[in-house]
Amino acid sequence: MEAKSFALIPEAASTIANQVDALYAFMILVSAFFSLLIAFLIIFFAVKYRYRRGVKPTFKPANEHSIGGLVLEIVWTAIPLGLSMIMFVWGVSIYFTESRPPANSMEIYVTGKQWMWKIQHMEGASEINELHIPVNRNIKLTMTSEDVLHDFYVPAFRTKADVLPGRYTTEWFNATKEGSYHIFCAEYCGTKHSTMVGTVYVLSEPAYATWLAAGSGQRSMAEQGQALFNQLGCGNCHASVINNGTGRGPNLNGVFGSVVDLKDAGSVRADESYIRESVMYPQAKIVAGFDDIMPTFKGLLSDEGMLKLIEYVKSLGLKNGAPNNGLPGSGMTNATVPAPGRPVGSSGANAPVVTR
Amino acid sequence: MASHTSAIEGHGQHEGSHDPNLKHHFENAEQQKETATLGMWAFLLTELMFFGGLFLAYFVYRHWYPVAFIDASNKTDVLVGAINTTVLICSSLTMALGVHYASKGNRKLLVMFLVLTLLLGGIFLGVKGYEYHDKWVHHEIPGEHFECHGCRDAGHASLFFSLYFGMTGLHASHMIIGFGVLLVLIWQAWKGKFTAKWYTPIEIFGLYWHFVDIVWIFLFPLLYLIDRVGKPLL
Amino acid sequence: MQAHTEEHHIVPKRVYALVFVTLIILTWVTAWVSTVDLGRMNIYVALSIAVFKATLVVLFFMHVKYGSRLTKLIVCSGILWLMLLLFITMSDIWTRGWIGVPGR
Amino acid sequence: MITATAPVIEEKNYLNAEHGLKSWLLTQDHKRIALLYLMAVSVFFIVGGFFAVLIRLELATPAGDLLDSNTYNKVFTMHGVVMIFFFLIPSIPAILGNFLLPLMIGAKDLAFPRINLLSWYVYMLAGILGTTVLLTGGVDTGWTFYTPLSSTYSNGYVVLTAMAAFVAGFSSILTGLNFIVTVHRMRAPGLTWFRLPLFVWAHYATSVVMILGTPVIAVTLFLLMLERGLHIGFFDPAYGGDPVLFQHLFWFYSHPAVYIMILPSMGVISEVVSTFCTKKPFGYTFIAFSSVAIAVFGFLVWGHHLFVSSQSAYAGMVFSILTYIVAIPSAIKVFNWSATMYKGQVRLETPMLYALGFIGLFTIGGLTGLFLAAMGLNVHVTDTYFVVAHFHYVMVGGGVMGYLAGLHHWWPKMFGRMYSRTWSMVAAGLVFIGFNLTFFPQFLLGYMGMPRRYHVYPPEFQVLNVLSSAGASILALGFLIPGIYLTWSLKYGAKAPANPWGGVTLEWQTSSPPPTSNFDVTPVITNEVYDYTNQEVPHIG
Ligand code: HEA
Ligand code: HEA
Ligand code: HEC
Ligand code: CUA
Ligand SMILES: [Cu+2]
Repeated sequence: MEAKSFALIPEAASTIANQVDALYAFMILVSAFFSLLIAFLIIFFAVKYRYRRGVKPTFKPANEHSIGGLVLEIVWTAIPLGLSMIMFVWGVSIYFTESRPPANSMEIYVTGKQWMWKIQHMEGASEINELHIPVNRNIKLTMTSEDVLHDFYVPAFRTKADVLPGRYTTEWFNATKEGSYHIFCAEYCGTKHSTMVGTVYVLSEPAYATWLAAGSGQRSMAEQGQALFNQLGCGNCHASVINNGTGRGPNLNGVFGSVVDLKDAGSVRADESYIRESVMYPQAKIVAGFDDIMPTFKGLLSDEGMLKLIEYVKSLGLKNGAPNNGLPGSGMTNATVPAPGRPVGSSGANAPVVTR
Repeated sequence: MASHTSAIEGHGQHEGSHDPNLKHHFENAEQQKETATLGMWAFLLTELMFFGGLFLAYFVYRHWYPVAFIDASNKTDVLVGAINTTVLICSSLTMALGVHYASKGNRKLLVMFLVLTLLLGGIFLGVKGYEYHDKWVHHEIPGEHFECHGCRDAGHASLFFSLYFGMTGLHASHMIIGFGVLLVLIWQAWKGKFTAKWYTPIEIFGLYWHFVDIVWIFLFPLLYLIDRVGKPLL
Repeated sequence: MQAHTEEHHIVPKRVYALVFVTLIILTWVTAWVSTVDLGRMNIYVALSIAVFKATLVVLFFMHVKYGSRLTKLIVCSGILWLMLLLFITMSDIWTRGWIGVPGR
Repeated sequence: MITATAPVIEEKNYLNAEHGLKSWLLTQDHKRIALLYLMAVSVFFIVGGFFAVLIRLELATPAGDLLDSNTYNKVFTMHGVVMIFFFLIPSIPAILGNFLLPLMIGAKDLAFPRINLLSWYVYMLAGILGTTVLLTGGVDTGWTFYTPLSSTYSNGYVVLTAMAAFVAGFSSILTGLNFIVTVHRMRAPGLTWFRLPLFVWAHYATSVVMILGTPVIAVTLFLLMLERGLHIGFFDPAYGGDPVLFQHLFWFYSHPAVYIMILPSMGVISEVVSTFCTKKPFGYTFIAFSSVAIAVFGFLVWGHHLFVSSQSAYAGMVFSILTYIVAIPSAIKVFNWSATMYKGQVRLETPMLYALGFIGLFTIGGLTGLFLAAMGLNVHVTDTYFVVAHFHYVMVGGGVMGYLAGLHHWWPKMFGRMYSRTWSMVAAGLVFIGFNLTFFPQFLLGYMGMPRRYHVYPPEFQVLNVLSSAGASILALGFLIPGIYLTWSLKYGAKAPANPWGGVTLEWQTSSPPPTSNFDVTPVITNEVYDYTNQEVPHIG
């Protein structure tokens, strides 16, 4: 990392960073205005109206019951309210941008663990406490933890998100400047929290290609997932790839991103958390038309293994269609995710969708 | 909120100062009694929020794991639960009657109903103990040895039982505290401490006891009665 | 303040009896209803009955019906606060994943 | 100015009415209980401050050279736990509130004197539990106790610490209960709601938060203890439990709790500003209702601590807008205090200096709260030093400054002695300067991206950290001096008159220190609140 000179604002190296800085500047202006106003008023009044022995105030000051008083109260309620609504809308709009990864994002998996970051690229490369990414590409991180809460924070990108055990969270960014930047764990996670740090290397496209090539020879995540799938005997029931789903379990082709009807009630959108739950707690949600015979794989599978399986299931293309040959790495699956609140699928628009 | 000043107006002197139960910092018995009642209500507000946290956890997990909750809940014994609910409601009635006779200054009936309340409360706790024992025998206590035979979603059933023990345990501990206070009150009532003019402790204890009853009125359906379709009640 | 005189209102024993009988009947009704297939309505029916029972206890056994305005206010604010806790948190639970991305 | 020892014959007052340890430990007099609290709370402030000193020493260099990481984590955890649960929450309510509430409403005591004493014992029990943890090895969960770190992975005494906070909560509930009932039932004849001093309004609002919020943290900690101690899982992801549910429950209390910490201070400021401007607070009703509004709406915004925790974005949006709305009543107060000074007769005595410090620092702290409430910005600065700076500005710049203002304002009333005017002004200045030097650089650090709870940090953050540590030493001095001259005044201070500052609320109409029964005759109130028409401005110094 090159030595940085003393600065008050960290490098702005993502598309979102400038937006955040702009809001920050606006808030500073508003705050400076009010702080200086208040400071000026109290000092000015303290001097101007300081107590002088024997001098009584000459005329009755206005109070809240006078019209002037009421107008004042209204004014100093309305102006802050108006300003704060601007802040609210502005803040929310940035937040929603930060929450919705663009459809064409390149996917990377992150596993937090006391006290390190394990990063897996779709192409198969994996790294620890380092993240190599190409510049000017939308990157989407799908993250989970093996133990406690962590938080993946890159100040230069102005973004972070908690990393939780037992479920998945998402963070995305688009780095705009080549260089290296801090990764911090920003959620307190025990003894060595402050050393759970790393570096993001933002590389030019060619440099990134070179870096990837150096790590090649690795099988892609989906391929590794497929190996696991076979090793664990999932295919005995989900013979999806082989005979297109005549096994005892449902056809997994294209399950990912679809809305699955459940036996008991309602339906659920098959996202990462659902696939995970299906494997760890298969009885929690039973697919309509099937029996609850799937065994749990809890304890047989590491969190990283789980991610590989998920990536494999993701790669299985569209329902009832041919596999999309997405191997290796079908970063596009996300496009099939339905619009918020309006799940698509056979179950109809009214069925409640259970998500976590 | 209406001010209470009218109640005090014109009382410069301590008119009730001969009442041995009147504390020095109150103007009169009326003020003292209202103060105590208000205090108890405020306390019950606190109690409500205390249980609230558990109810919240219950609703979240039931929402997520309906199957686990159905199966785990079906392991409880409705009949025992319903009988215990009945017992508790009876104790609420006897408590209410106790307050009623206290207000009439009827010492004998007051003592009798308080004793009945105590007995019913005791039965409730006894039955609860029996149920806990049953759960213990069946390894249905969350932790290392937890089992949930025949539960479809055994992995999440543990949460149900955590809540079951958390909620009923907290409820039972309130019963036990009530039990202790009740013993004291019975003794005092027996000694003739309460009169038709002053029976505030009985009255505010009644509020507490009914509150505990209300908590159970919710716990019963939430813990015992999830989807028992096709299962016999008796 | 009117409430003062009402505070000493003595509830007739007949009212207690009536409330008591209703409570007992509802206990067994709610137990029975749980064996009927109501699908998702199960919890709503059970809770409605429980709310009704609790209301009876509060109004009559706890004398709130005859109590002061302040007592009523306290009871209502208690319920309101509990609902705030439950509903606001559930609103998070219900809307998780609406964006369509895990953890958002 | 401070003359020789006081006259030999003293009037009977609550201090000399009875003697002996027993007369203190079994007292039911709210004034004596207030002093019991004063002693205990002061001890915990010193303990918490000691930990703060360790934190700042460690952070003066980027490397983890003074403490090892485990110790550092324990230090900031105990700093947070002690400062919040054992210092700031009980500080103003249990000391000044306890002392003044009955006096201000013309009552002989609180509604339930025995429960009041009980609350002190409960607090002491909690304190003993907490101290046990301190002495036996500490706890390293952070004051927020997030699961599953606290329930499964922490290597400290989590159950005992949770128990301490749990028990302390009950002491706070008992205090709140007592205040609410007292304000409703014990007011002197003629003292209507809109004749109540603003201090009383603020404490009433605080009490509402105490009795409605505290039980929720109690049950949350109870569940945590079950999970940690007995492996009965409630939040454990291993069983499908939700760690974010813990956070909801925790902040349902702990956000309103920040208003437990600031509302009483705001009450103090209203009194002090009014007294030293010899003027009814501008917008009395607005200030009164804004306290209640803060208490009520304060319950709707807890989710602003969860913006990056995987809470739903839509829920977050609702929490964000509600957070902005709850900021407005605070703004109303700040403007009304400033307006009170307009055409007043402003006297810059020590309490007033602290009050002005409060207004300025709370404004900065509150405004930076708005930064945090803006979701998009929060994502960047949450869990960084920006948050640390924000809450020290409101809690130290606001809460502690308000507490010091109150302590200096009512010290003569409580002990019947004056303290050194010069020294108290010097201290006020040092606190103000030291405070800003300590915590302003932390805003910058936070935006630079330095995460909180970091024991070692990258070298580029060092300059600002050194400034902060330097400030902290000035601040420590600023807090040390009052400790000395206030203690000194107890024996050597000049005797205080009944009404040294020219206040018009009821407590100034009884002697200093007040008699055990507060007033010789029950006061009957006939005039409006803050009626200065007949009040002469006393000459001081
Ligand atoms: C006394 C304690 C106190 C007080 C009063 C406040 C007051 C406020 N707080 Fe703060 N807060 C804390 C103590 C406090 N806070 C603590 C301890 C934490 C961190 C806990 C932890 O994680 O360890 C925290 C964290 C915290 C967060 C979460 C940060 C994070 O972890 O990501 C947020 C986010 O919204 C927030 C917001 C606010 C707001 C909007 C106010 C508002 O109430 C402020 C209102 C005041 C003003 C606005 C100033 C006066 C107004 C004017 C002069 C007029 C101009 C006004 C406008 C333009 C609107 N606070
Ligand atoms: C009321 C609350 C309160 C108060 C008053 C303070 C006071 C101070 N705090 Fe703290 N702080 C918190 C609440 C508070 N803090 C909380 C909740 C956290 C979060 C914890 C967590 O992350 O879990 C925190 C965290 C925190 C951190 C971040 C740690 C980290 O994230 O790694 C830092 C770092 O600088 C800090 C510094 C200070 C300093 C320098 C003071 C100074 O103001 C202290 C000055 C006081 C003294 C130095 C005492 C000296 C006084 C005397 C010696 C008087 C003698 C008296 C007599 C003789 C009678 N605090
Ligand atoms: C004994 C047979 C069996 C085995 C082995 C098995 N499954 Fe299943 N699986 C099922 C059945 C039956 C269902 C449908 C009922 C249900 O939801 O539990 C199912 C459902 C699923 C679903 C949800 C599908 C949907 O349409 O929503 C996924 C994903 C899944 N399994 C993945 C796996 C993986 C990965 C493995 C291996 C690690 C595996 N399964 C092993 C029988 C099996
Ligand atoms: Cu991982 Cu902090
Ligand atoms: Cu908050």
